[in-house]
Amino acid sequence: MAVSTLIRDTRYAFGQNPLTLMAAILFVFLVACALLGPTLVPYDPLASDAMARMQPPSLGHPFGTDSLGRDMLSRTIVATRLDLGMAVFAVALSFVVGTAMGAVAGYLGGWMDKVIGRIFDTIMAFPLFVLAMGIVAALGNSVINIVIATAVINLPFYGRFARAEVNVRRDLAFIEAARMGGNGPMSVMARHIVPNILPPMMVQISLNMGWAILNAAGLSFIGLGVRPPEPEWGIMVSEGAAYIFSGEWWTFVFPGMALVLAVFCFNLLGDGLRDMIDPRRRT
Amino acid sequence: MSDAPLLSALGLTKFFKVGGREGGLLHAVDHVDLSIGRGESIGLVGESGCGKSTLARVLAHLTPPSAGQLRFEGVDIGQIPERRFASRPERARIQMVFQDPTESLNPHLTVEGAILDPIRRLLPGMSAANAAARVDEVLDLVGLPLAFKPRYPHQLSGGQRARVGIARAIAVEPALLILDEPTSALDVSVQAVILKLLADLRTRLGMSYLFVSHDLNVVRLLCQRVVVMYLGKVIESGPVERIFAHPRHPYTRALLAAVPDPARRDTRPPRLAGSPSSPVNPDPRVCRFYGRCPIGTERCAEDMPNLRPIGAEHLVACHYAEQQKGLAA
Amino acid sequence: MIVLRRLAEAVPSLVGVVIVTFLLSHALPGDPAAYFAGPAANAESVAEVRRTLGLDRSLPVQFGYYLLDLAKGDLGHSLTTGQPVTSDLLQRLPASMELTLAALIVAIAVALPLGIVAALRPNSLADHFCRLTVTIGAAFPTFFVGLLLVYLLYFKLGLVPQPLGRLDEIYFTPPPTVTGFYLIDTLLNGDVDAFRAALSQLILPAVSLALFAMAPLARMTRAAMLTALGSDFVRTARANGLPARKVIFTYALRSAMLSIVNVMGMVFSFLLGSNVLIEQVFGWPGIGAYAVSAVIASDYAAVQGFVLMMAILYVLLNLAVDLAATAIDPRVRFES
Amino acid sequence: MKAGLMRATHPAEAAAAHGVPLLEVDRLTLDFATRGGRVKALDQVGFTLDRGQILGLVGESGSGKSVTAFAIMDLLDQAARIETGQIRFTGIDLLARKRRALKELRGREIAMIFQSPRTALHPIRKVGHQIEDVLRAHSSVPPGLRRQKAIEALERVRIPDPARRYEAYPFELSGGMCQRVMIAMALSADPSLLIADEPTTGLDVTTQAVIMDLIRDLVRESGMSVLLITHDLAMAGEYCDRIAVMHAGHIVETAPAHLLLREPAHPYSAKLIAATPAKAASIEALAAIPGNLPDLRQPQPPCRFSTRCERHRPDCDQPPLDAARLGQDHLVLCRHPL
Repeated sequence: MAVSTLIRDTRYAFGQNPLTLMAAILFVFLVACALLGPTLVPYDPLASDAMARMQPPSLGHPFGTDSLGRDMLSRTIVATRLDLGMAVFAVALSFVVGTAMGAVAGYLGGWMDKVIGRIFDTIMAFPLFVLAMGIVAALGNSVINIVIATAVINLPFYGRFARAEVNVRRDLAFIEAARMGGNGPMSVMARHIVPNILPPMMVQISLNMGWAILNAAGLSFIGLGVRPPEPEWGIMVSEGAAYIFSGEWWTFVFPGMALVLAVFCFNLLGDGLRDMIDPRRRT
Repeated sequence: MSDAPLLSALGLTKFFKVGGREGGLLHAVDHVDLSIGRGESIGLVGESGCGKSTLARVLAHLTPPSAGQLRFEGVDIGQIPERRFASRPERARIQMVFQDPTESLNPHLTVEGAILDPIRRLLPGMSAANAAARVDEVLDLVGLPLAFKPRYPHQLSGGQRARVGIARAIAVEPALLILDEPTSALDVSVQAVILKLLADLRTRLGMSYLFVSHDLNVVRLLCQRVVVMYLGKVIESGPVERIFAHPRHPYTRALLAAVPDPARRDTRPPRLAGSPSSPVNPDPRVCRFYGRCPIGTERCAEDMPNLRPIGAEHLVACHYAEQQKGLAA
Repeated sequence: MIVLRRLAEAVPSLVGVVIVTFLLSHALPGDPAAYFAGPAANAESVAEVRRTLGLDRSLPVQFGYYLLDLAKGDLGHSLTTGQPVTSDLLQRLPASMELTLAALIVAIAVALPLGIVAALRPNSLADHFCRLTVTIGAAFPTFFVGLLLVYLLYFKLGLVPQPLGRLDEIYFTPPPTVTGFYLIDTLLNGDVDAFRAALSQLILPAVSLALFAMAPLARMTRAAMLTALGSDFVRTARANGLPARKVIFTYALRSAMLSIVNVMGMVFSFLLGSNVLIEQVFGWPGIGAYAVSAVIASDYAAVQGFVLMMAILYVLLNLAVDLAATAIDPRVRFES
Repeated sequence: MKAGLMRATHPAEAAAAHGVPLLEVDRLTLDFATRGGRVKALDQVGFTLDRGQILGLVGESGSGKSVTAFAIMDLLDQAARIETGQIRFTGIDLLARKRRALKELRGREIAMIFQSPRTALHPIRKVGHQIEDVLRAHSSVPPGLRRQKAIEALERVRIPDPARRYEAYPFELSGGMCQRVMIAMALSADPSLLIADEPTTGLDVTTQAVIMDLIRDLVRESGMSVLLITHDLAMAGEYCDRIAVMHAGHIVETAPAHLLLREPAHPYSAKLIAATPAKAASIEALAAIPGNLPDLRQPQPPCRFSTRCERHRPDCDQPPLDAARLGQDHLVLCRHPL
C-alpha cells in the first residue's frame, strides 16, 4: 500500500473513531512509563517506611501507601516495565515461532501440515490459562517461565492464523501469476505472500498483547512467577486484596486499574488497526 | 521442427482425490489429446466444472498432470517438477492471463513492479536498463500510459488492470499465451476493447492463444479452432466456422442453441434438461453425456464413444454424429 | 453415526492431553522426584519417591505406568490433603461446574440480546453501548472485577453476603448431594431459604466470570448477525415480504448461530481458566482454589491431576459444542 | 391462483381497467453517501411497464439498474437517499405511502429474484420451508395445506420430483435448480410484478436458457409483468418486449426490443450494441467505446455520455436535457439522435 493511502486511512480511522486516537496516546504514555518509569517516580518502589503504612491517597502519596509504607504510585508505574515486558516478549516469541510454523504448514501441506496442526490442536485442547499454570508449575517459578508459558498458549493463534492466511492466498490468482513469472516456492512466500499477511498479523498482535498481559498478571496473582517485593500489577492486586475487608481499597484498585488501562489500550489499538486495514471486518 | 505443433498433449489426465476415506477420484481432465500450432488461436469451451480451467492450468504447468504426455517445442515438460521448471527457458515461453484482473494482481506491487518481476526472473541475462525499457515497451503495446508505472492495482479501473495482466504475461515474449476467461469479469464496453487488443497483439507478436471461455461468441471472434469439453473429455473439436455452422455433437448443438440471440425471439430450441452427472469415478463404459442427451441409446450406455474424425479437422465423440444434420437449430 | 464420528475425532485430542500432562510431570528439566516429594523432603525421601514413582526407569516405561495408573483412575496422592487426588478433585468438581455454568448462562443471556440489538442498528446508541461494554469487559481481569464487586457490594453497600464459599454454613445446612449443584439440590430438598442463600453467594463470582466471557460472545453475535443481515438470503426474505421477526430470527439468527456456537469453545477456555482466579477471590471450594493451594505448596500430583481433569472436561465440552453445531447445520450432517 | 372474488378487488386489475400502467417510475433521482462525497446514482429515471410485459433494464455495472430495482422494492441501504420522483404501482405512489402499507405490497404484489441463487436462499433451511414462509406471510392458505401448496409451487417452475425437492437444502441443488426455487418462492403469492435482477448471472449458458424460457412461459401463463435487469443486450433482445438502456444513472433510450436493436437512436445504445460480441461478424467489426464511465461524485453535464460521444456538439452542454419522443413508444435522451 502506498504511504499516502496509509496516511489517509490512518487519519480516517482516527477521525471515525476517536477512541483509537485515545488508545494511541495511552500507548505512548505506557511505553514512556515502561522505558523511563524508575527515573520518573517520586519514591523508591522497594523502600518501606514504617511511619507511613497504609496511608490513603494524598498529595504526598497520590495512590496511597501499602502495608509496608511503600508508595503505591511509584510501584504501579515501575511495574509497567515488567508487565509490558513479559507480554511483549511472550507475544514476540509466539509470533515468530507460531507464524513460521503456520506458514510452513500452510504452504507445504502434507505431513508437515499434519504434525504442526496436531501440535496446535493439543495446545488448544487445554483451557489455556490452566495449561499456562501447569507449564509454570512444571518449569519452575520464574518470570522467564511465565513468558514461555504465555508464549506457548498463544502459539496456536498465530500458527493457525498464518496457516489460514497462507492457505487462502496460496491459491489466489496473483500467486499463480507469480509462479508463472518464475517465482519458486521461497520467493512466492517471501515476496508475494508474507507482505500480504503482515497487516492482518499486526492486528492479531495488538489484540493478543492485552490478553498476554492479563495472562501474565493472572499467573502472578495466584502466586506464580513474580515474587514479592518485585512490583508487578498482578501480585500487587493480590497483596492488596488482603486488606479489602478493612477498607484499604487503594492497595488493590490502582494496580488493578493500571492493568485495565494497559489491556484496554491494546484492545482498542487492535480494533483501530483492524478498521484501518479492513473496514468491512469491523465488529 | 517448423511443422511440429508448438504444444501437443497426449492422453493428458488430471485426477483429484476427493471424499476422504472412501477415496473417489474426480476426473477433471480425462485423457485429452490436444495440439496447438504456432501462431494458432484455439478456443476451449464448456460449462463450469467441465475441466477446461484445470486443463488450462495443466497446460500452463501450474499444476502437474496425473498422467499423459505434454510436449512443448519438442521437449516433454509434463514430468518436470515445478521447482525446476521455474528456472527453465520454457517457463517464459508459456504464459497465462487470469480471469479476474483484480485478484490476479498483487496489491503490494506497482504496475511497474508487477511487470518487472517476471522479466527479472525469467530473462536473467537482461540488464536493468533493458528490463526497464522492456516494461515501457509492453506498456505501450497494451496501450497503458507510462505514467501508470508507479500506480497500485487499487488505483486502476478494471480494464486497466486487465491490461496490466496482459502486459505482465507478454513481457517475457511467450510463444503460447493461455487466457483463462480474461474478459468475463469486465463490462461489455471494456470487454470489447480488451478483445480487440488481444486480437491485435496476436497478429503483431505471432503468439499462439489458448482461449478458455464460456462465451461462445467471444471464441467465434477470436479463435480459428474450437475445442468443446464435457465432464473432463473433449467431445468435439474443429474449425470455428464449421463447428458453429454444423455442430455434430448433441451437446455442442445444445450449447450453441442456448446462446442468447435476438433473432431467435419466440422460438423454442430444444433445451438440455438436468445437470451433468458426477465427475467422481465415472463409469468408463458410459458416454459422459448419457442421461442428459436427447439421443441417448443403449449403445451409449455400454460403449463410450471415442473422439473420431468426421470431416476435415473436425473430430466428434458421438456414435450418432452423422445423423445430427437434420436435427434442430 | 455422526455422534460416533465426532467421538472418534475427540480421541486424538485426549491422547495429546495425556501425553502433554505426562511430559509436564516427567520429562522437564529439574528433578520431578523432588517436586513430588514436596518442599520438606530430604535426599533420602526424594530417592524413595523416585523409586516408588518409577522415575528411575526409561521414559516409555514410565509412560506405560502412567497410563496404567490413569486407567485405574489413580492420579496419585495430594501432599496437602493426604487424600487421593482423584477423590479430592471429584469432591470439588460440582462447585466449580455450578459456578462455570451459572457464569455461562449469565454471559449468554446478556451477550446474545446485546449483540443482536447492536447488529440490528449499527452505529446506534445501543451499538455504541454494546461496543463499550464489550471492550471494557474484555479489559478487566476477572480477579480484579471480583475484588471490585466484593469491595463495593459487600464491604461498602452490604448487598451481598460475605464472599466465603458456596453457602453460609452457620445459618444454613448444605443440602443432601443429588446433583452436587446447590441451586438444584436445595430446591429438591424443598429448602427455599438455603436456595436463596446459595444464589446470593453465587451471584458475584458468576457475574465477575461472565463479564469477561461476554466480550467474545457479544462481539461474535454482533459480527455474525451483521453478516447474516447483509447476506443475500436475508435480502431475499425481505424482498419476499416476510415479517421482520421472521427475517431476524428464523433467517438471520439461525445462520448466525453457527458462528456463535463456534466461539463457545473459546468461551469455555476462558471460563475454565478464569475459574481458578475467581475461586481464589471468593473462597469458592472448587477445583481451581484447590489447584492454587497445590501450586503454592508445590503439591505436584495435585496440580497435574487438576490440569488433566480440566483438559478432559474441556475436550468433552468442545465435543458437546461440535454436536450442537452439527445439529444446527445440515451441511455438516451431509458431509459424510 | 387467487379466487375470482378476490380478483375483482385486485389493485392491478382495477388499474388495468382505468388504463393505468402497472408500474411507472417517474423522474426518480437518488444519491448515495460515500467516503468520497455524494454520488448521484440515479438522475430523473423514468419508465413504464404494462401488464403482461417484459421490460429489460440494460446497462453496464454502475449504471444504476439494480439501484432502480432496489428503490422499487424499498431494499435500498441506509446510505441511499431518494431526492425526488415517484414510483407508482397501479397508479399509487409507493414513496408517498407509509412503510407499513408498502410491506403489504412487497412479496405479495411485487416480488423479486436475485443473481447467484445459491447464496440467495437460506443455506440451512429446507427449500420447502422457505416457500412455506412466504405462503404464511401472504396468503390465507390453511396451515394443513401449505405443504401441498409449496410442492405445487415447485411443480409450477418445472422442478422434477417436487415432493422430494421440498425436503432438500440449497446446497444439495444445482445453481439452476436454486434459481427455480427462488422463482417458485417469488411466485407463490401470485405477484403482478416480478423484478428479476440478473437472474442468470453465474449460471451456465445452457441453464440460463432454461431459466429464461421458464420466466417467459410464466409470464404468458399468468399475465404478470417482469422487470428484467441485465447487462446482456442479446438476452434482453431475445426475451424482452421493451428495453430501457441505462448509462451512468440516466435512462438514455427506451424502445420496443426489436426496434432498439435494429435502429438505436442514442449514440450509447448504438455503441453498446456494436460492442456486444453476439452482434459482431468479426473482431474488426466489434466496436470499442472510448473513455470510462463518468465519476458521479463530480458535477455532471446534462448529458452524461457527452465526454465519450463522437457526436458531441456544443449545445449538448446546455441544460435542460429532456427525453425526446421519436415514435409511439420510443424515447431518447439525446439532442442529436442517430
